[in-house]
Amino acid sequence: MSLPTPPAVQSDDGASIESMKQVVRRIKFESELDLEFGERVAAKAYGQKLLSCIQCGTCSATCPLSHYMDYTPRKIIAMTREGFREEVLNSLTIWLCSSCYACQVQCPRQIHITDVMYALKREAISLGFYPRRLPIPVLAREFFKRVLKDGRNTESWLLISLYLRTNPFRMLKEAMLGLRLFVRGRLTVGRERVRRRDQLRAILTPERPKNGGLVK
Amino acid sequence: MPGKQTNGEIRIGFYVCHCGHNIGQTVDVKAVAAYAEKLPHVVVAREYKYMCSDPGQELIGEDVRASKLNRIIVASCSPLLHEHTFRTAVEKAGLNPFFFQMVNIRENVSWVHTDTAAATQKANDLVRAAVHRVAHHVPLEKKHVAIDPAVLVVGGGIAGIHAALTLANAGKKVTLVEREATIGGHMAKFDKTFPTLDCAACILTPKMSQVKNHPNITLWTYSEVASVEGFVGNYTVRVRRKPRYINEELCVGCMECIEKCVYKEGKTSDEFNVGLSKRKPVYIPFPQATPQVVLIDPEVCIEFKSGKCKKTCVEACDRDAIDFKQKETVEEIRVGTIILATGFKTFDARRVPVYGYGKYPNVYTSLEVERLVNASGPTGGELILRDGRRPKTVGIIHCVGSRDKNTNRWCSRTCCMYSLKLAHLLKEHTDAEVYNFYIDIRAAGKTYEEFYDKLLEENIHFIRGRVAEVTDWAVRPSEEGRLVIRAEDTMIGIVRRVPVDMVVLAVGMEPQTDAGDVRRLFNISCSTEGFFLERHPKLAPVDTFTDGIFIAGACQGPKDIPDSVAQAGAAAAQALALIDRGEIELEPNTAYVEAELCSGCKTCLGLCPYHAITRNEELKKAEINEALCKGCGTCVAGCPSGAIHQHLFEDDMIFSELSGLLEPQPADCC
Amino acid sequence: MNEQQPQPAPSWEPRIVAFFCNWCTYTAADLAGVSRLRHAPNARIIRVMCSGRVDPQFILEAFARGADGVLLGGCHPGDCHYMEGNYKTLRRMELLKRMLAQFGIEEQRFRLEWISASEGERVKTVINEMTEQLRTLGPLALPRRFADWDKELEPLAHALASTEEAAHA
Amino acid sequence: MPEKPKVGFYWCASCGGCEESVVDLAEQILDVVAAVDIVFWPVAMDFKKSDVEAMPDNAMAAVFINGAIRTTEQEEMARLLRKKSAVVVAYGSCAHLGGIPGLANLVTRQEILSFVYGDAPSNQNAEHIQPQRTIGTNGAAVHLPAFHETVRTLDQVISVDYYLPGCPPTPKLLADAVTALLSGTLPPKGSVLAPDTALCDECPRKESKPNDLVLEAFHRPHQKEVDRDLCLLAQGIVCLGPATRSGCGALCVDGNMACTGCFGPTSHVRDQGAKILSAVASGMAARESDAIKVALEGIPDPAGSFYRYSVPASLLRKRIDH
Amino acid sequence: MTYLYYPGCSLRSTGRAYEESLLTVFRALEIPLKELDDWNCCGATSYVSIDETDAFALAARNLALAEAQSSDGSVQLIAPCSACYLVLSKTERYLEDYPDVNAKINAALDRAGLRYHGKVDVRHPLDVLVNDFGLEKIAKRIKHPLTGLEVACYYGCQTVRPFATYDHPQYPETMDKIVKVLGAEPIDWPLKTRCCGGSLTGTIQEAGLRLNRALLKEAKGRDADLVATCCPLCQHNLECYQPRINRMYDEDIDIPVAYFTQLMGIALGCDERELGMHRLMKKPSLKHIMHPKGASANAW
Repeated sequence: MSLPTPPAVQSDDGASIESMKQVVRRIKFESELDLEFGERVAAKAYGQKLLSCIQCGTCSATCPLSHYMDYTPRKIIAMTREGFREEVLNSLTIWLCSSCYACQVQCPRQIHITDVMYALKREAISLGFYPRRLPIPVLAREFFKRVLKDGRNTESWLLISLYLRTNPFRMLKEAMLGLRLFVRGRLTVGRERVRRRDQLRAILTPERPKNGGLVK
Repeated sequence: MPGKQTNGEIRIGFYVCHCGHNIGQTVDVKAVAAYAEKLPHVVVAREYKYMCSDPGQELIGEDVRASKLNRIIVASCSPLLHEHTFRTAVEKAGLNPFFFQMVNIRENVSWVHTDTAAATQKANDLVRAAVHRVAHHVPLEKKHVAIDPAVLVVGGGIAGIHAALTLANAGKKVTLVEREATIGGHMAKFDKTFPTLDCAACILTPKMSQVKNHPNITLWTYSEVASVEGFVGNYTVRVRRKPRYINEELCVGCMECIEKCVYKEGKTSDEFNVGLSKRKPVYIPFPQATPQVVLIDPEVCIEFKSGKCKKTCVEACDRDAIDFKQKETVEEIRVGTIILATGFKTFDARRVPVYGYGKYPNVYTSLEVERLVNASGPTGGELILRDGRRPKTVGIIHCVGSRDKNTNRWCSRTCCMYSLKLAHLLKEHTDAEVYNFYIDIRAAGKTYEEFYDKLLEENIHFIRGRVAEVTDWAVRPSEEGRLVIRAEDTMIGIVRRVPVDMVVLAVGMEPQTDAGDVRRLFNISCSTEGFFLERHPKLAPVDTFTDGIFIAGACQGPKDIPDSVAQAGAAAAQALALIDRGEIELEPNTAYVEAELCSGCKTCLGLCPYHAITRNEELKKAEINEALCKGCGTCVAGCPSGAIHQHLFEDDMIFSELSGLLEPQPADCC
Repeated sequence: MNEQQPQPAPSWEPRIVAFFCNWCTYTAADLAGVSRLRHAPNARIIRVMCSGRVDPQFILEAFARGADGVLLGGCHPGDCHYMEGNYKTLRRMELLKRMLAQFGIEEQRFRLEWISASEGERVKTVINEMTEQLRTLGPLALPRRFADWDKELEPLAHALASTEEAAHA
Repeated sequence: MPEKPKVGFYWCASCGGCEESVVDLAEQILDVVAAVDIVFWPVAMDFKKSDVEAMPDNAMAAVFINGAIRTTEQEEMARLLRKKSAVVVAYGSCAHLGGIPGLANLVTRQEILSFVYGDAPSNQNAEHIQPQRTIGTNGAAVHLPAFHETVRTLDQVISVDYYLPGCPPTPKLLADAVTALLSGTLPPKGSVLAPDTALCDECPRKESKPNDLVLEAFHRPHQKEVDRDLCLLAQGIVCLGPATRSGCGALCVDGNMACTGCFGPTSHVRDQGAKILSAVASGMAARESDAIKVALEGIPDPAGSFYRYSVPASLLRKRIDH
Repeated sequence: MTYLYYPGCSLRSTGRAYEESLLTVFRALEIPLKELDDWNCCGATSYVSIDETDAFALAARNLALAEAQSSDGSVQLIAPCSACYLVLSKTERYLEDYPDVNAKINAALDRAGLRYHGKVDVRHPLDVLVNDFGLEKIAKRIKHPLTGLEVACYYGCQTVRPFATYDHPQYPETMDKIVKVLGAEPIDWPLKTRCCGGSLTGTIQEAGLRLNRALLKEAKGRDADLVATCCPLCQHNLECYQPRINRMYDEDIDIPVAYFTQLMGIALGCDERELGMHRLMKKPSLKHIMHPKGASANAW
């Protein structure tokens, strides 16, 4: 797994001003691209609509988080379409997407942007492509395990295991809040479980496919 | 039945067309010809590059003479395109034109398939069907109908006006029907026109008065078409003329009555100023309205509501033109051709709530701004916002209700240019900072790009990014009390918040709300978007699928003024062509009854929408008036004893087409 | 019962007979052509002036002659070029569908579609869909079935024939 | 005196009504007997198959065969009689169109056997014994004719020269046919020996049918009080008259019964059921699919109603089984 | 008709007050609710980031159960939590729209002896209360109008986007209508559907807190007395992080955040405890309403 190449495009929030000081190569060779990437993602994200993007930027402007993203959603679509696979899968953008669907309902081409982001997240996870110690994929994983096990998710346990795996110090930070929730009976300690867990085990795919299928 | 008349032994001539590469590249034309040659009764089978060309047609003639052919089949494009061409060729060759059958292997085969084997197979099947069918063809008499030279033009916008004048100047009698109280349409509301910036009124009003005064034009405003009957050349149209409560002949438009109305102030929102001003119950749409006749709005006039008005207007009128008793009348006219120029409606900006129209007073539609900057507009051309302020910053949002699958997916073609125009006018009027938020600038017309240049040099801001929202949500002091436009500046790749005092929504063009009803009224088709559908997107842009009915202007699709005028001219020319030909040929595909088989069961009587079928009471059998029959064949399919037939679509023709089509092939034998 | 399913010949392709009305659906098919909307080559169009001309006999005949499916296309209700024709079609075909079911003909084999002159895309979709459905249904192949049904007549026919020969010998 | 022309009568899958109709000639039958020599009529007199086999080919001037063909025995006799007779007349709806027995083509042979010898409520056959082709009883073997999968019209088995329609044909039609036969004034072969217009032509209620009839709903005869004078379709009762050949004198309508189509279609119609379906449906009032469906509830068994006598003769012939 | 009720995980922990108040209100309005037996987690937004098929299958199990547990032709399944509502309705929609998804998922269900026939209607309480039950009927039962109370109705994202059909995805009004009926004053603000960051507050907290700050500031700026929510996560984010937001961006935000069902309960005169008011970090200043001195309408 090659390490991410430096972004070919400057990010919006000027976060990498530092990098301006040294000379960065700003050229992309077709040979570096994965030209089918776009179509493969489109296929995973319901319909070829992604390909009909006209780069109007509504998604970026609608997105409540775009100003924290290294690439605006519009750029992610453009780069996906054009095959900038590594930049896309390494981007923070896909992780910052909180699935609020604001972009999707306003997209003039009705692109399932949120589904695109999910498809990219899956791909990144299955390839271990995401930034180290980034808690989001870990949260996803923990959540996933828990549900696989109990069929339900007990938030307290979820958060605890999340912090343990990402940033134990956060635990202390959150302890106070945890306590306040606890006294109000909003943090349950008992585990909620589904009776017919056998059904769940039957339904869910036995072993995780290693590869989301977007990469050849 | 005449069906059995085969004029001797059946000798079929078959011709398959390459249509350049259009057919040849997908269908193995040679193979088709070879295949046809082996079919029963086929005497000659040829392939040719362009059958519709003169030599192609002559080919038929030569063979008919040389090989005594008495049936002709051409496999080429759609019969809707060239059936008439080839029938004429067959006729020239000395055969009855209806001893002809056409096979569509272009639109139905080569253009929609890729696999040559499959396409050729399909072509062969269709050819076989035609060979079986044509054997049952019989000679028929052509039907001709005369064209009434009078023309009806529906819609008094710039397109309707231009079409009416063109025809009238050619000496034809024209009736122009307009729904509103004045002609002029949208153009009359505009201030200036792009890219020349000459004032709309200055170029439009002369044409309006020409219409009013033209001896060949009958102008019926405040009127609507109620019903249309008949067919090409012979339409009977009923027009509903709504009461103005003013005698149109007497009124000279002095407007004294308006002056003297008991209402000192207007209280009703003024349609012409798109609600930006108020009018009185008695009013005239705008100063140069044509005809120069006032009208009374019974919804708000006290006399109509209570009957207790002082009627100061009546006193004021020295010509006794006011008539509260006036009733709606229905006039009937006969015309040969009809031109529809019913125009468009602007997109309702409320459908995109994120842009805050109807919520924030300083959000305007482009049409409102046209009135706002217009010297004869509600503010006398002074740019004063609803809240009384004058804008220092203006944001123009493009593509509102255009290029958006959530509202209208099409490009309205005019918004870019009028937005540029408004940007220029707004800067001119207020010296404000003007921002354009666009997706793409479409300045494809003659000298349009130059206009765009001019605007860039005027230092108007162009931000390439579709606006996500307009809010009064301030996150910086600089945004307090203003409207904030949020969009990504896609060229720079960063999201921007632009606070402005005024937002202009460049609303797109939509089909009229009642386009569907109008379409049914005139029996034409609409595209999926709801605009009237032309017969052919390139070759018949103003014809419809109903002979004698033409379309012009924005009712066919978004269009600017030059294009509308051009199309109106074209429509007029099409009508003239028909009128001057004097008559038109109709398909002789009418239905007829084989009397000895008819049991008089009456099943058919109720099936005919044209009342062409009657019952002969002494024979107690059905009879069809072929003059009234339009040839749909519903009665034929409905006749339970097979006593009704249809020329060109006889049962045995279709049965034989089926038998040919489905004849067992080596491929699918058991 | 012992009638075995006619096995599709290796080269088997569904055959669809499509009756299209001149004003809407046939025009739509032309539009599909002009717009180069590629689709399955399995439909054979027969043009009629109005869907109302389509006699239920035509549909039965099409099946009897070996069509695997029949598609009938007309103008949308209210848009008929002849004002009312498609309403008559709708009534006839609703009744015909019920009857076809009694004869064991799957409903996907007969389809009534309203396709306006502007809906070239729809022509493509409908023909593709129907082709696929028929592919999964397999051949209807009535002519072959008729032949199979008549196999039970062969023994006596042959017997008779042979006695004839015997007589002549 | 010259030898009288020989004629025969035979029945296949039929109810015997056709034979009755011959007897219904009443005293006229004496004229027939006087004019012709009946050499084969198993129902009435003792004839054997061997008698026919013994005849030279075309020995008979005409044979009147009624009933559809369902068994090998019927098939065999039909073929035999075809050989021995110059003219074959398909006599009655069953021979002509398949008739009531033809309705069996809407179910499979197996369904019939399982019901009749098994599931039928009245049935006393616990071990579901079904008829066999050959049964051995004390040494001797009895052979039964085979029961075909498909019911056929006569002309689906042998070539037929003329058709006498009806369930049963009226004595008048038979008399006319015989007269024509004797006087050698028969129409071209393949003809149906009855008028070529639909029943409405001779229907007493013809004029009572409104010119602009709209069918709001359909009723079956038992569901309503039927007016004796008003056109039955006008009363919402499905009457096949408009799609059925005339010649019966509108007997059923006289008996206040709707025509059920036993005379079959006129010569220009290939499929009687499809045609009456088309006629009836197009006259309906309903415009929307749902309303139409509701109205059609009134015709619960379209195939049975429109093909009462003609399933085997219809374009589809038989229910397809998958 | 009986509604099936799908609580979802959050309503059993952080969102308990939501469940308590919801059930109480439905009881007060006599709308029968039956909890979906043996429901499982909907998969929320994280699950689909790992495996989409599993995510759909997981949600589909609930739909299949609902179908099996209901006698009516169309099954009305109420999901109060935004995430659950979204995931369930999304699954429902995709099973309908995409045959391939449908095939895969039903195959998965089949392994557990389940099947889904597409009969379930996933409903949000807002939708049910306004469009099924009706505002008039609610109005009739109001005992203590919340007169003068200025409420910022906050819908969050997933109750109205993108599959909800009962209201506009950017400018919904259903909750505002209810609040009006309760006698309170819904303030008009542009952020009612702007995302609260969801789980970001637990992961990339900076981003999450900024979003909540914007929302709370705006609500406060428009003089709202409290924020009403219809989602456990929104409620949690908006309420619990106020101190931290104040610390980090030195603001002084101190605004109660309650579930709209709690407000309804109060107006309907339900018991404070049964509405889980005690679980809120900061109680709305409604004491005089909650302990009516006589049930006079304007007890202020």
